[in-house]
Amino acid sequence: MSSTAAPETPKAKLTKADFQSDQDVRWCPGCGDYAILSAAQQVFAGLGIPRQNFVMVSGIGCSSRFPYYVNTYGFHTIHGRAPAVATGIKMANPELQVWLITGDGDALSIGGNHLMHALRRNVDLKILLFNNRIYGLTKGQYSPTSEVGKVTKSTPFGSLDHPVNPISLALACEATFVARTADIYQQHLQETLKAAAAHKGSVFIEILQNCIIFNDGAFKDVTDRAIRDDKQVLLEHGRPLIFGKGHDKGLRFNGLDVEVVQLGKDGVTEKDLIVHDAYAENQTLAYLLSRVENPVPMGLFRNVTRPSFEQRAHAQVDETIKKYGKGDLDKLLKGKETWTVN
Amino acid sequence: MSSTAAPETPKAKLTKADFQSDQDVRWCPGCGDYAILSAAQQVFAGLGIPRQNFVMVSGIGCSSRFPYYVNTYGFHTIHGRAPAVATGIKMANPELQVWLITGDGDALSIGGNHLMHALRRNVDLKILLFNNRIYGLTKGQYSPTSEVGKVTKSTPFGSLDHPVNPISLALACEATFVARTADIYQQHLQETLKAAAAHKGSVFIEILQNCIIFNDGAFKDVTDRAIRDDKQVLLEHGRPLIFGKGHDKGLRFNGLDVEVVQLGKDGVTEKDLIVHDAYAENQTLAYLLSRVENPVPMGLFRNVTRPSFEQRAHAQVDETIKKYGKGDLDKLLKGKETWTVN
Amino acid sequence: MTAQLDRLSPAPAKRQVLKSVTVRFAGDSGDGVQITGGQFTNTTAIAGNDLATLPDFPAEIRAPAGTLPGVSGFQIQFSSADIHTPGDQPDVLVVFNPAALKVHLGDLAPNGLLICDTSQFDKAHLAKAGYTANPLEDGSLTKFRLFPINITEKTLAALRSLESLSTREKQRCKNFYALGMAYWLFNRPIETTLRWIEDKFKKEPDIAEANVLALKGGYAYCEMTDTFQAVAYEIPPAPTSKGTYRNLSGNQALAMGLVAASARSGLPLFYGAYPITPASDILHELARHKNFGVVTFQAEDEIAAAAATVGAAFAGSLAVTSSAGPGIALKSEAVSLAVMTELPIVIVDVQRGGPSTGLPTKTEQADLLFTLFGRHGEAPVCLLAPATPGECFQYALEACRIAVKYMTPVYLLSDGYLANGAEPWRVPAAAELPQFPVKFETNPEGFHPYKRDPKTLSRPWAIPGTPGLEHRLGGIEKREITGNVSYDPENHERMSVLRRDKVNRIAEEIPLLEVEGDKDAEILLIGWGSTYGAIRAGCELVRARGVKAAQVHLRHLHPMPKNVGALVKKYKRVLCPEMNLGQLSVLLRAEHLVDVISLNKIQGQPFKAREIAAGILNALDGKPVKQPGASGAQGEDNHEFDSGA
Amino acid sequence: MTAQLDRLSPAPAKRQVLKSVTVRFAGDSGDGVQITGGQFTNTTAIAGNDLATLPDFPAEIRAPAGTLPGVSGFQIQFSSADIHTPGDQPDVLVVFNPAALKVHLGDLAPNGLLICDTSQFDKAHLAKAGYTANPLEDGSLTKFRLFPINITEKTLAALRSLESLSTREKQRCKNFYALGMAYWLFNRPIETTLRWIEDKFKKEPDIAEANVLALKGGYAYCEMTDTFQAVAYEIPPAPTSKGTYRNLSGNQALAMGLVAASARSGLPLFYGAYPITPASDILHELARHKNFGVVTFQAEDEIAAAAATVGAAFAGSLAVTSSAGPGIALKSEAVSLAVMTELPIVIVDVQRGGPSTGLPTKTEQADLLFTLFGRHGEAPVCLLAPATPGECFQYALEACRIAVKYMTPVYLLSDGYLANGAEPWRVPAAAELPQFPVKFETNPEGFHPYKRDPKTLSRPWAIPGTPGLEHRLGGIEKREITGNVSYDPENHERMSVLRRDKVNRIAEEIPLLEVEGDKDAEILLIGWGSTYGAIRAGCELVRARGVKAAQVHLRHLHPMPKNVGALVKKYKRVLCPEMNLGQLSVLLRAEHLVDVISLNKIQGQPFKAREIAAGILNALDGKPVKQPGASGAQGEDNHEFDSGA
Ligand SMILES: Cc1ncc(C[n+]2csc(CCOP(=O)(O)OP(=O)(O)O)c2C)c(N)n1
Ligand SMILES: Cc1ncc(C[n+]2csc(CCOP(=O)(O)OP(=O)(O)O)c2C)c(N)n1
Ligand code: SF4
Ligand code: SF4
Ligand SMILES: [Mg+2]
Ligand SMILES: [Mg+2]
Repeated sequence: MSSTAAPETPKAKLTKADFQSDQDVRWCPGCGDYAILSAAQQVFAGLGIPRQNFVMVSGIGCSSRFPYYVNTYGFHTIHGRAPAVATGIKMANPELQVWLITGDGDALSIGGNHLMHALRRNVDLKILLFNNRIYGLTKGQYSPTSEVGKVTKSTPFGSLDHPVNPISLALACEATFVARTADIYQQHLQETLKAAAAHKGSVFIEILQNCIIFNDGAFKDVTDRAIRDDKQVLLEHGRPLIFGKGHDKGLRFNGLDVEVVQLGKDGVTEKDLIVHDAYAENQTLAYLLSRVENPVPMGLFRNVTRPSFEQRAHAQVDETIKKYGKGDLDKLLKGKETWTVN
Repeated sequence: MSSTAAPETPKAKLTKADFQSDQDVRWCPGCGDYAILSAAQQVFAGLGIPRQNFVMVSGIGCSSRFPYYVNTYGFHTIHGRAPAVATGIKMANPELQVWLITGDGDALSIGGNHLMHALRRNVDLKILLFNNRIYGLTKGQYSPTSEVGKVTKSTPFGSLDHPVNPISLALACEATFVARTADIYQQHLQETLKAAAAHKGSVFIEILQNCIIFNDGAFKDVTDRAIRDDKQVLLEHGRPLIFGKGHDKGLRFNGLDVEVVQLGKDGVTEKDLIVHDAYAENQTLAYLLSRVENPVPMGLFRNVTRPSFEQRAHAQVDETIKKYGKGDLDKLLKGKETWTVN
Repeated sequence: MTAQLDRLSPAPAKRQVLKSVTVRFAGDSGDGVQITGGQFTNTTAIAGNDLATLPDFPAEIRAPAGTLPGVSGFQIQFSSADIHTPGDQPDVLVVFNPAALKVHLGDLAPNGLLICDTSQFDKAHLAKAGYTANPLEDGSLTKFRLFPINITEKTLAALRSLESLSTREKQRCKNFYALGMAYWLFNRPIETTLRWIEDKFKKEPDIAEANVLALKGGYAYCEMTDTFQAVAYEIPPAPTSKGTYRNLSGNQALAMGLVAASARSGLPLFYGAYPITPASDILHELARHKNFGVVTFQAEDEIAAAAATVGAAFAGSLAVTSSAGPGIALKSEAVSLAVMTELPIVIVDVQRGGPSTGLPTKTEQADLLFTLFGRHGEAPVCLLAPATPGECFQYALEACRIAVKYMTPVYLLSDGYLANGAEPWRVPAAAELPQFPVKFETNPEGFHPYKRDPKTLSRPWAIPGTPGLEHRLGGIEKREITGNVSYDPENHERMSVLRRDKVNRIAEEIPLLEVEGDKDAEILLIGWGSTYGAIRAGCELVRARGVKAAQVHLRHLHPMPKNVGALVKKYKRVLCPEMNLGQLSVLLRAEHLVDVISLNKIQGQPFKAREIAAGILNALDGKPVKQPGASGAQGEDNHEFDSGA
Repeated sequence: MTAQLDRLSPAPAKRQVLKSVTVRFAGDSGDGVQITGGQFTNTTAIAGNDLATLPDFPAEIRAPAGTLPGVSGFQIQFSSADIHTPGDQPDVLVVFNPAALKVHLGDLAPNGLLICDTSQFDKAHLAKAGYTANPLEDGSLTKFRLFPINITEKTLAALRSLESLSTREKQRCKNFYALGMAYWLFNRPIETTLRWIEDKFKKEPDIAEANVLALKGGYAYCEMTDTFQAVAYEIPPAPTSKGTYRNLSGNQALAMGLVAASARSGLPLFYGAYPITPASDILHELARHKNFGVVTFQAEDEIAAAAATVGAAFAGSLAVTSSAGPGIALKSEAVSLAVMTELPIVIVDVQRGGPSTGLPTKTEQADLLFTLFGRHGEAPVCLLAPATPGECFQYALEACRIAVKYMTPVYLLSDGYLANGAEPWRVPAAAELPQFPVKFETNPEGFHPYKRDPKTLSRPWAIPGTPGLEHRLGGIEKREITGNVSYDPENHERMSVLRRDKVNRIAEEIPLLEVEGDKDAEILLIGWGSTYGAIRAGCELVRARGVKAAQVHLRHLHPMPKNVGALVKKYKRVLCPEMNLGQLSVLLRAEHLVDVISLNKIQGQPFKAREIAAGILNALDGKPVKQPGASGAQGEDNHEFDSGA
């Protein structure tokens, strides 16, 4: 309702360079954040949305420096509160494309509650969680996604907390779009971001991101070129869950468990495999897959539609105006009972 | 380590009255909280734990007045932060029996993040969430468990937020003990509290509770005597999921969905039904059941063991002492490099 | 000024004319006392009296029936002259049970009128209230004019014809029976309440009828009963300036002020809040006005409410958040972000008793230094405080105006007393209200997010969606003009000073303080917020004794009007009454090096006029002013003011 | 006092003896500058000099290599006499790249020693630093004694024999090469660093060897190169009192102070925190000392950290939490709960540049009024602030002692400068430290949770697990003695006053302020926190000009020592230097009505001695003291102090 965006037609064709700001990028050389930034800028250029309608919102952390590097509107807010700030922005002006960049500490430690509520409300925010399983900016303490026993500055004898699974959590928070990708998968990353842009409602994407300084190789058991085909499985709607270097392995139900099977062995064929359904209203399959750790599922866990929060909020304003007429300030000031002194 | 509890043997037999404090109970007449208080006092008396080792911790809300009425140690803290305060208490003295009383607003709105982290850490707290799907103490605003479209003081045109499912959320937070019961089920309530007391680690119990003033009858579609048998199903480990007035209905898998079937009809027998497994490491069944809304599952969704947080923390202290010897203050003060002036 | 009923000789036929009277209703929280009080207030307002009210209710929804903590009270003073407080002590007390008598009797004026519903003066209820004997019978009430009446029974009698209702439902109408009695005593028309009942119970015609019958029953009972002829009063309307009036509480006024600010600025209102006593009603009120384009957001907590408000401000809304103590504490970090990013937000703090959960339903003024200084780093903000319920409207508007003009957070300090207290309010025409249309920056030519207006030092408000003005804000120190991240030492100092000076510039346009009271006063009283009325009434009390006192009242607490210094230096004595342990006085003393004397009360209750008056006399005598427990210096409350003074 | 090297005539054979010298290392954040500085400091400390250090690093982990924001610096002053600051300006500057030269050259003393690693003075790097010409060649450095040396190349040469390492790994040893050079210049032994390398790189013997070779290489290079004979110095040990010494940073000291407090009170230490610069290192340090029974808890956020700390206090731990600005803001509500429940907690605030995210790695003192007043309601707390890194130990202990004795929250205000700055510290024997064994309440006889000790006004600490003392605490106002929930007006006032008075009682036992400096001074300087050294050095500077100045320094900020009032009233002028916009001065002015003059600096950097000295002279001249931007009153920094003064 309050969009002041001039209804200009966007520049014939925006390029990636249009989305690069004049600020020097200040991440460590080799940090996975660079690749994500680059993918996002590439995708933004292709969306056909005018630059001025983008807003990058972030909390605090290495990852949260992101907005400075994107030549759109941006807000580097405070630690953990980006979902709340972004909700305010989106409610104030539903026409904006609001992207939220956050880290595993920012989103899941201090900001867990705001994340939960943004997701369940289905505010139309595209949330990118850069999961490096460590606190980067504060120089290496364990995070809520760090594995038990993690030795860090704050846990010299190993951490004790059971990690949280961001995908399971997002699903339990009733998120409508849930996906996982990784910094080094440029193409998949870009596809995922494109799908995110197309989704109306909360988007939650966990991006596995390497922190070369404080947690180097956190995902190498999954994403290293040499092994990745055997260590991960791509989730694509309507496709059977096949993986492996030779496309020879698959996932099959075993009751409510999932088991890895060898295609061709013991008569197992593609037809025995789980066929992914990202559009199912019932989120059990997505949740079940979120619990699978070997192979690690990558891709789209869930994608369903539900009216977005800011849409509903403004619809409510519109309906009220329709029903009661546009507010009349004089009438409001008078209220129901008055008396007059002459 | 710092338990100062005198190692007395507990009084031969404590009674419910021993757990009643001298404070007048200040809930509205007819509030569901009375029944829960009574059940808890009854159960506490039977646990064989000395009264002084109990600590009731709560946040703010009608439900959170609970500690004042229990004649043990108690702490009525601040809104939403009870899980954090309780974690501090339990870490300081692992021998205490810490019970946490909270409401749907206290636990899931302002306190959602602390709840999440207490659960994933598996701090040995017995968390009782009084879910009345409303803010009672502040006189009736909608809560995170209120249904969409709820008309309340703060939402005269209906609420917009998709509610959160406390059981799904607790499971996604890696909780080790998850159950649901209701204020009016004295016996089941007491059994559930007893099981909770026996569990070492985080306990999460959602208690459906009627707020007679601001949300009367919120659960009558489920718990009313006339219909309850057909509207809910009891989860018991190792037992098939049968329900219905005539014990004639059951739950059966339909792929990853759950469907209600009529026993005896179309050849359906008990053997076709889901057999509940609360002890499974894999939480998919529990999660799937948490999504079922008709009938509403009551009882124990999940009960597994994992070392509790405070146990691990103190074990780490003990191991360090074993390995490096008890800390020597003089040595610490000196550090590695010193020089001496004579 | 309060009146003492005992001064009036009884005269059965004709009503006694009084200048003003203070009435208090009290009963169990379930007895509908607040409704009774509210109705009496509306009717009295419409009758044209000046009035002020003081609701006082427990923090529990419903504490155990019949107990002392469960007692709910409502006091109103109304008058044919200007009044400023809800009255120091009731002249009339209406109680529905022994607990209410116990709690409130001590306040009743000597020879005051005491109407007791006797229905609960049985053993069990007396015991619950801590009575060992029945005070109605043990002669302990002879100082008062007691009317023991079984109101509950009489209510049932009046409703005998209604068969569809249970006895319990009928008993619940007793408050309207009592209200009817009160209307007769003070010769008020019952029509306003009849209309209200009709509207309120539209969907429950049985209940509506019952309440109507009860109301009329109570009225008729007094009319027909001889004993009441002696206590039939008349309080003529107060002469007020022309205009249309309504009755208004502070929270209502504040909510309307925000809607008005939205209309007069042309900005949509975004209101982000989390429920908390005594601020929730503002959210409730605003949520009803969505047809004014108001977007309300009940956030998951106060941090989210404040953060969303900052976001909405960035995106171009008139962005407001509110809470009380515990929630205001949680907003601090987000407000600090608004300071750094220089975004306009208004933070409403409806102060209540603290610290911690404190006294949630009671009033206090102890958040002044907290809101002024309660952020890390040098984080200057603007602070405003209305002095009366009606002013909550005006200063809500003003807070919004300043916020958007100076691109700064503004705290608006209300309190529990203003929030729930009501007074007659002259309804302004919308067109009379200040207008401040906001122009967002749109010109990319030479645009820099931190280039300032040389006069206000304000930076441009350039909102997302505007082509060519893309820029990034954030909480890290910003470089002057460009707004880029900067760790440069001199830049940090410059920006710190600019942020301070910008807020100080507001002083250039705020009205100078006007002195009320005696020109040649020996003493100046300086206050802020809801103490205004009590201070004014206190000054009037001492004036009646020949003491010359003057008063100034701060609505702008930071920055302050420019003449504060000159004023506090001008008078021999300066006395600063506050419902805290001395906070404004810290600011005045530090800034002006004047020995401002504190007069403190921190009881969850507003000052009484006589307490102010006593403070004035003590200060003038050079005696220690009563300050709670200031060890050694415990001033005596050695000046007696009875309510007839 | 800083020395100017140019005053010394070169003497090739024998080392010139200097009283004190200031050295600064600067390079890219990846260049290991902080390690170099730390090693140089340790070695220097062990050599027996007095010293003070100032690390200065960027907020980013690693800003883009070669850029200005990526520059990291480390300054140390060391001396054969007592010194109090890390030096106003470096006499020796060692830079590793053009950006470091650009950032730091302006500070170098005239004719100072400038050692440049030339390896990165190529076009690309020069451009990154904003140089259009090469300063090594354009004659712009003639004011200094320039030593352009390709340190990187020489390092590679020194490591030629090591085949297992890559060129890049070898290049990373250049900081040790430079350190070796510095050791030679000031005649320091290299053994301490050799030991450190051994220990640090236990698991990477290749790296250890490389660093050793580099260190020795740098040392040998100077020894064998003629040009350096002219700049060979000797700074004899400082005469200090007997004892064993170590080098210590404020954060280390603070952590050790907490462990010591645990040992000396007999209470287990619970430390709940959430990482934040510059406080995290305290958590890191404490997490290593679990064998002292320390339980550390990295919470999900600062609210949880504070709340858990309150819980741990309830359960009988010595309970401490810490953070910096943004996190301290979040703790406010939980601290308020501790005020109401009168539980002992210590809140460590390592202050940094604000507001909002501000300048995370820079120092500031702007949280004084924030921590004193930053809670809703009247919520009194105790405030302490150490003045030097070493005092962080002592006041950590003292904070714990006061907290448990008075059952009150205590804020301990450190800052970024104290936290990371280091100084020699005389190691006390554990047995010398104050002991304060805590006795929990155990006697049910007459027990009431809010029955107070008449002397301290403290309530009993009765912890869960104790039979017979079961009781309930909470944030709602408590009834005196019983601690039951109470909404009683008078009780609230009594409790508010008791809470205030209890904290004020602490003043009964804190030491009076002692005046340092001239007995018959014309001016008194009053400061707090980390400005101590600069104020002292500033006083010495003016004293050298014949000005009589005295100094007092507050470690107890609330309550203050009892003689503060008498002292500030005694001197003709009182000057209050603070790294904020004037906060202590607000308190002093309000309390004592004395016209305290503020001297402010808010640049994320500590005061220089000369800035204090200039302030003193201006104040005495009656000229406006330089205050950042105080419009109109912008005092001139019109007194020049060169470092030789
Ligand atoms: C209120 C508050 N608490 C703590 C901090 C310090 N802090 C900044 S970023 C961060 C964690 C960063 O971790 P993550 O979110 O995983 O981001 P990363 O740096 O790994 O990208 C912390 C603890 C802060 N800035 N504000
Ligand atoms: C920081 C803070 N914010 C808000 C409040 C006001 N408040 C008290 S209880 C409550 C919600 C209570 O709802 P719930 O947790 O569901 O408990 P119930 O009363 O329904 O048992 C709120 C908003 C508060 N006391 N403190
Ligand atoms: S510390 Fe880690 S996450 Fe941060 S910029 Fe460096 S590599 Fe990236
Ligand atoms: S308001 Fe509701 S929840 Fe609160 S005490 Fe009354 S009935 Fe119970
Ligand atoms: Mg991270
Ligand atoms: Mg509730």
